Amino acid sequence: MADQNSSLSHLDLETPEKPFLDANELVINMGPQHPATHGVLRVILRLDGEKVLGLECVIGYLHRGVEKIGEHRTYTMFNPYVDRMDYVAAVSNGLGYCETVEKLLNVEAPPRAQYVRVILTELNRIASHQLWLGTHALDIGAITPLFYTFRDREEILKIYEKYCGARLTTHAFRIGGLQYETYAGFEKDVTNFLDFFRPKIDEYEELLTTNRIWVERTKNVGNISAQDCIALGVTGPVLRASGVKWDLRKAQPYANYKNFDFDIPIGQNGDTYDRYLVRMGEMRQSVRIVQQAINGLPEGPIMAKVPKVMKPAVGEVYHSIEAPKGELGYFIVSDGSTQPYRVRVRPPSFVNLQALDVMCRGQLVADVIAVIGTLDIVLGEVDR
Amino acid sequence: MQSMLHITTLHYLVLGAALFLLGVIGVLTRRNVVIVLMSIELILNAVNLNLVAFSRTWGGVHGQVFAIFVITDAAAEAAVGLGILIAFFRNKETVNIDEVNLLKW
Amino acid sequence: MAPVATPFFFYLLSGIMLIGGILVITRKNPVHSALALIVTLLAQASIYLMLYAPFVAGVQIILYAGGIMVLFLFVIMLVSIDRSVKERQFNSQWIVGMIAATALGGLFIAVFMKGKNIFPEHALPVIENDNTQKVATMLYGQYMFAFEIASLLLLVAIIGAVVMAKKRI
Amino acid sequence: MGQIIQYIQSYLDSDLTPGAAGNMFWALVYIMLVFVGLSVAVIAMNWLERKILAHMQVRLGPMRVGPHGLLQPIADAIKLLLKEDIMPAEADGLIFWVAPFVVVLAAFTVFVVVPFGPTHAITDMNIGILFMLGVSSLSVLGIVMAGWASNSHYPLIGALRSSAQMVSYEVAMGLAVVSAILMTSLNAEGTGTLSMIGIVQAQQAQHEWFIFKFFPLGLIAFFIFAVAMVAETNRAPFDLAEAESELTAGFHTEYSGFRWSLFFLAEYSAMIAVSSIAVTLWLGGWLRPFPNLLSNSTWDLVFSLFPGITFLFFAAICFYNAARMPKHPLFRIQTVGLAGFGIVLGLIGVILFIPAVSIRAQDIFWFAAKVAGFMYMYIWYRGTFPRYRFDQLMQMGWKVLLPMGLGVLVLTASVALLQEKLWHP
Repeated sequence: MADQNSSLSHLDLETPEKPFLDANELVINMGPQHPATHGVLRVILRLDGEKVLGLECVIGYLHRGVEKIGEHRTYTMFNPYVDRMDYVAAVSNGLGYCETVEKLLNVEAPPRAQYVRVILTELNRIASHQLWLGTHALDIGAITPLFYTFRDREEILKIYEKYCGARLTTHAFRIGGLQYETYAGFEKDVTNFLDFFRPKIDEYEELLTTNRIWVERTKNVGNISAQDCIALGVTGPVLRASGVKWDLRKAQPYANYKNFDFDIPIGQNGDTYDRYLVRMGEMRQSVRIVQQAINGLPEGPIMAKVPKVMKPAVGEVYHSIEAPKGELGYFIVSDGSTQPYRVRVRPPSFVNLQALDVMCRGQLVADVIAVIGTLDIVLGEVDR
Repeated sequence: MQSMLHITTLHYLVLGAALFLLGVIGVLTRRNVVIVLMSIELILNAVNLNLVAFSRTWGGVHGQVFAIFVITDAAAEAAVGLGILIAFFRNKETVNIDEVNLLKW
Repeated sequence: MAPVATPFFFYLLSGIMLIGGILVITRKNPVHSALALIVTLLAQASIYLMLYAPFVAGVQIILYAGGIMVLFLFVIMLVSIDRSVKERQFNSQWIVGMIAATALGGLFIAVFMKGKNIFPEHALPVIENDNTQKVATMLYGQYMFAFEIASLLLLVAIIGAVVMAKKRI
Repeated sequence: MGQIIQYIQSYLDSDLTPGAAGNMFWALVYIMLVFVGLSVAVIAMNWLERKILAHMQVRLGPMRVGPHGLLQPIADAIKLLLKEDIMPAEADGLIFWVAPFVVVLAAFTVFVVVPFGPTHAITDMNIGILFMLGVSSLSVLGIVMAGWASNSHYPLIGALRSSAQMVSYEVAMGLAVVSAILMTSLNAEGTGTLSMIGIVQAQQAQHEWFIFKFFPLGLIAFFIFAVAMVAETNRAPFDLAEAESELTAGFHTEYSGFRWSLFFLAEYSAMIAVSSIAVTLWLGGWLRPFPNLLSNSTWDLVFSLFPGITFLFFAAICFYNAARMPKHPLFRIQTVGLAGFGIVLGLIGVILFIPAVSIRAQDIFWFAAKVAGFMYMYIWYRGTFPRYRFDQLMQMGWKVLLPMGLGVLVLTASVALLQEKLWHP
């Protein structure tokens, strides 16, 4: 039931005075220990029977003070910490951080490093979407896709392991480029994976896209309009599924993305089914990008000239990239010392989670599960 | 003793009468509407028992057919009674039959 | 399938029924009452079997124990019973009620004493195997009109229950 | 010894079920046999479900306890029995304690009338199918009791959901059953039957399984029943009551250890029970396939070999896998165990080839084989389908299956009347 904290909430989520039937209102606490809240999200639901009247997210159960830690580490030392935010898309986090500091230092990574970054980041996007697909389907009750996606995600993790030794929190990039040259056979491994993976997307789609129950469970569930998305600052596949063609890789190209030819899949209705289709489309586009990058992988150095002790000039910088979950931005203030004065992260999951209330009002309890799944949140990133 | 061991129609009738009395006591003395409704079910069941026992005595199935009708009635009665109960509870927030003292609210 | 050990089972089942009935009208918690009533109904279904009325027994189990009592339990769960359990359970005219019931009981005893000889000593033999067919013939033949009226009654009850229980129509 | 065999044979060759014959001793033996068989079936089902589901999901499933995880169900049972039996402090003790037993009793009692063969049933009730439907509907009470007595939100919602679901789908189920019962009355006397054995005998007499009767009416009725029976047993894709991602575990959230295992036992035996109803009503119960097409005595002989061949096939699988076991001393016990299991299965298979045995066992074999087919469907559904939402589930029950059931019932009755009046005046 609602506790003292929730009396602060705008929803007035106290235990209803009247018992169950007369008011027909029920306040239910979902999480933090709940199988479908993707970690330690706590949702307080106010229900009319099974209909959701409103909900309130209680977050912070996984707060580790990543931003504060950043103020006490040098720029290089802070790099591995960002991997721990969105741990299913650690490479994207690293890319965002490295690019931001590079912007602060006014250096640019050499082309080969850029290409390898694109390959690893897009592979990471695929891995993140696979994990999302598996868990989302599991929430809706289809247990089999989870195992299929994990089987295929394993291949990506193997490439990471071969490249940098770690599978999940990779710390793959360094400020100014890459620490490691690609291993022998990297291109072959990636190409093999792409050939292996293309039919697998069709396999996932075969399991779900035309499945009657899946369509019934996801069509017109958790609708959100483009206006609401923009007003709430929602980004990523959720925004694109509402029909807004906004992708930072196209809108403000970073890391060589302007050299690649790819489409931005968008939806129309902004419902759970469209978000599913958009993410499936993004996986196909990622495969295209990786294929182009691997074909055009240039030779050359992998590290720009970066001072051993980084002391960026006094100033501030904001840089954002298109992470698998949306716009991942870093705002770093430098006071000229070796440590940032302030690091602020704009995590896509945190901002997207704000839309949960809008998307769930008037829907049923079972839809809340579907919507939490479709938002693709990672609590490590929400709480930081 | 012999009459105890030889089960006749009268045995069933006495059982039915006892159940009927229990139901009547429940209806007349309890305050909780749900239990009053259940007591009515007891009364209907006592009647059913008699009907089936008579049907056994005279070797026909008329009594059984009537028992089925009574069960139908009981279903209708339970549905309507519980519907009224829910409406009542929603307005008065109680299930006490003493407080049903208005014909309209 | 002839009933075996009739007296034993009769007394066992009637004991269960009476105890169940007493529990129904004395328990504070309506859920306990409902469960006692279910036990009573199931025992009564067994007594129907002893009376060569298997179809009625089946209907009793499906409709009463499986249908009506689930409805009761459902409603008890919906209305909050916390308060009513703590309150006084018997109403103020319980003495009058008991007296009336006793009088009724006396009437029953008098009637039974007077009329117990009109029943035949032994029940007529019946063939159990075509019981269902016989009930069906009767229900859809002689009592067709009553059957239709019963179905109409059910329809009215459904509509009435929905109208009354619905919050906003 | 000879006398004992003769004595047993006199029972085996009786043309009445023990209940109908009033033979208490033999009825008790049957009850024990059904109980043991059911327990073995539930254990086997547990293992099979995990293995089959695992292979559908590109994983191996239990592999550690015993060869290919064969002993896993037993290990699980021991674990469950040793677990602490927790009761929530605010729970209603008596009802919390009784609820699992109600569910188990309801699930097991229905097997009293399940006909495994023309005489292989505990008893043959005049109202067999009515009894089965009625008693299996009693398990709702246990579920409601469990959910209410736990005194907690998730179990209560789970109980409300599952009772609403079971009561709703019972209607569609009943209509489908009625249309099958209607088909039993298409004989010279024009009288149908509710007895389970009578229903199968009617299919035998009409030389047609009811699933193919009045094609496609029988098929549609069967389909309605097949959907409703999944909903009735609270299995995927209708497992809302236990929807793990929504209600953690539904009505048995607060249960642990032994009592939880009772719910588990009840779920699986209820699955077997409703499958047996479907098999009896539409798939010809114990009758072997193709009774008309391949009907001469040679085919009778061929079909009587099936039970033995099946067991030999299982034995062959065991031997094949034993041969594939790693040749490492650590695996020796497992290899020997698997081979031993294969030998036992093979011996059963060989015994089933003896004509005297196979004649009596093939009824049971065909019945079990058909039920096993349904069990596989259950697992398949679980591996394939997402879960329905509650309103969709109710819509499906009331707006799709119920009208379909009514339509099939009316059509079946009309066709039967027409057949009687026009074609056989």
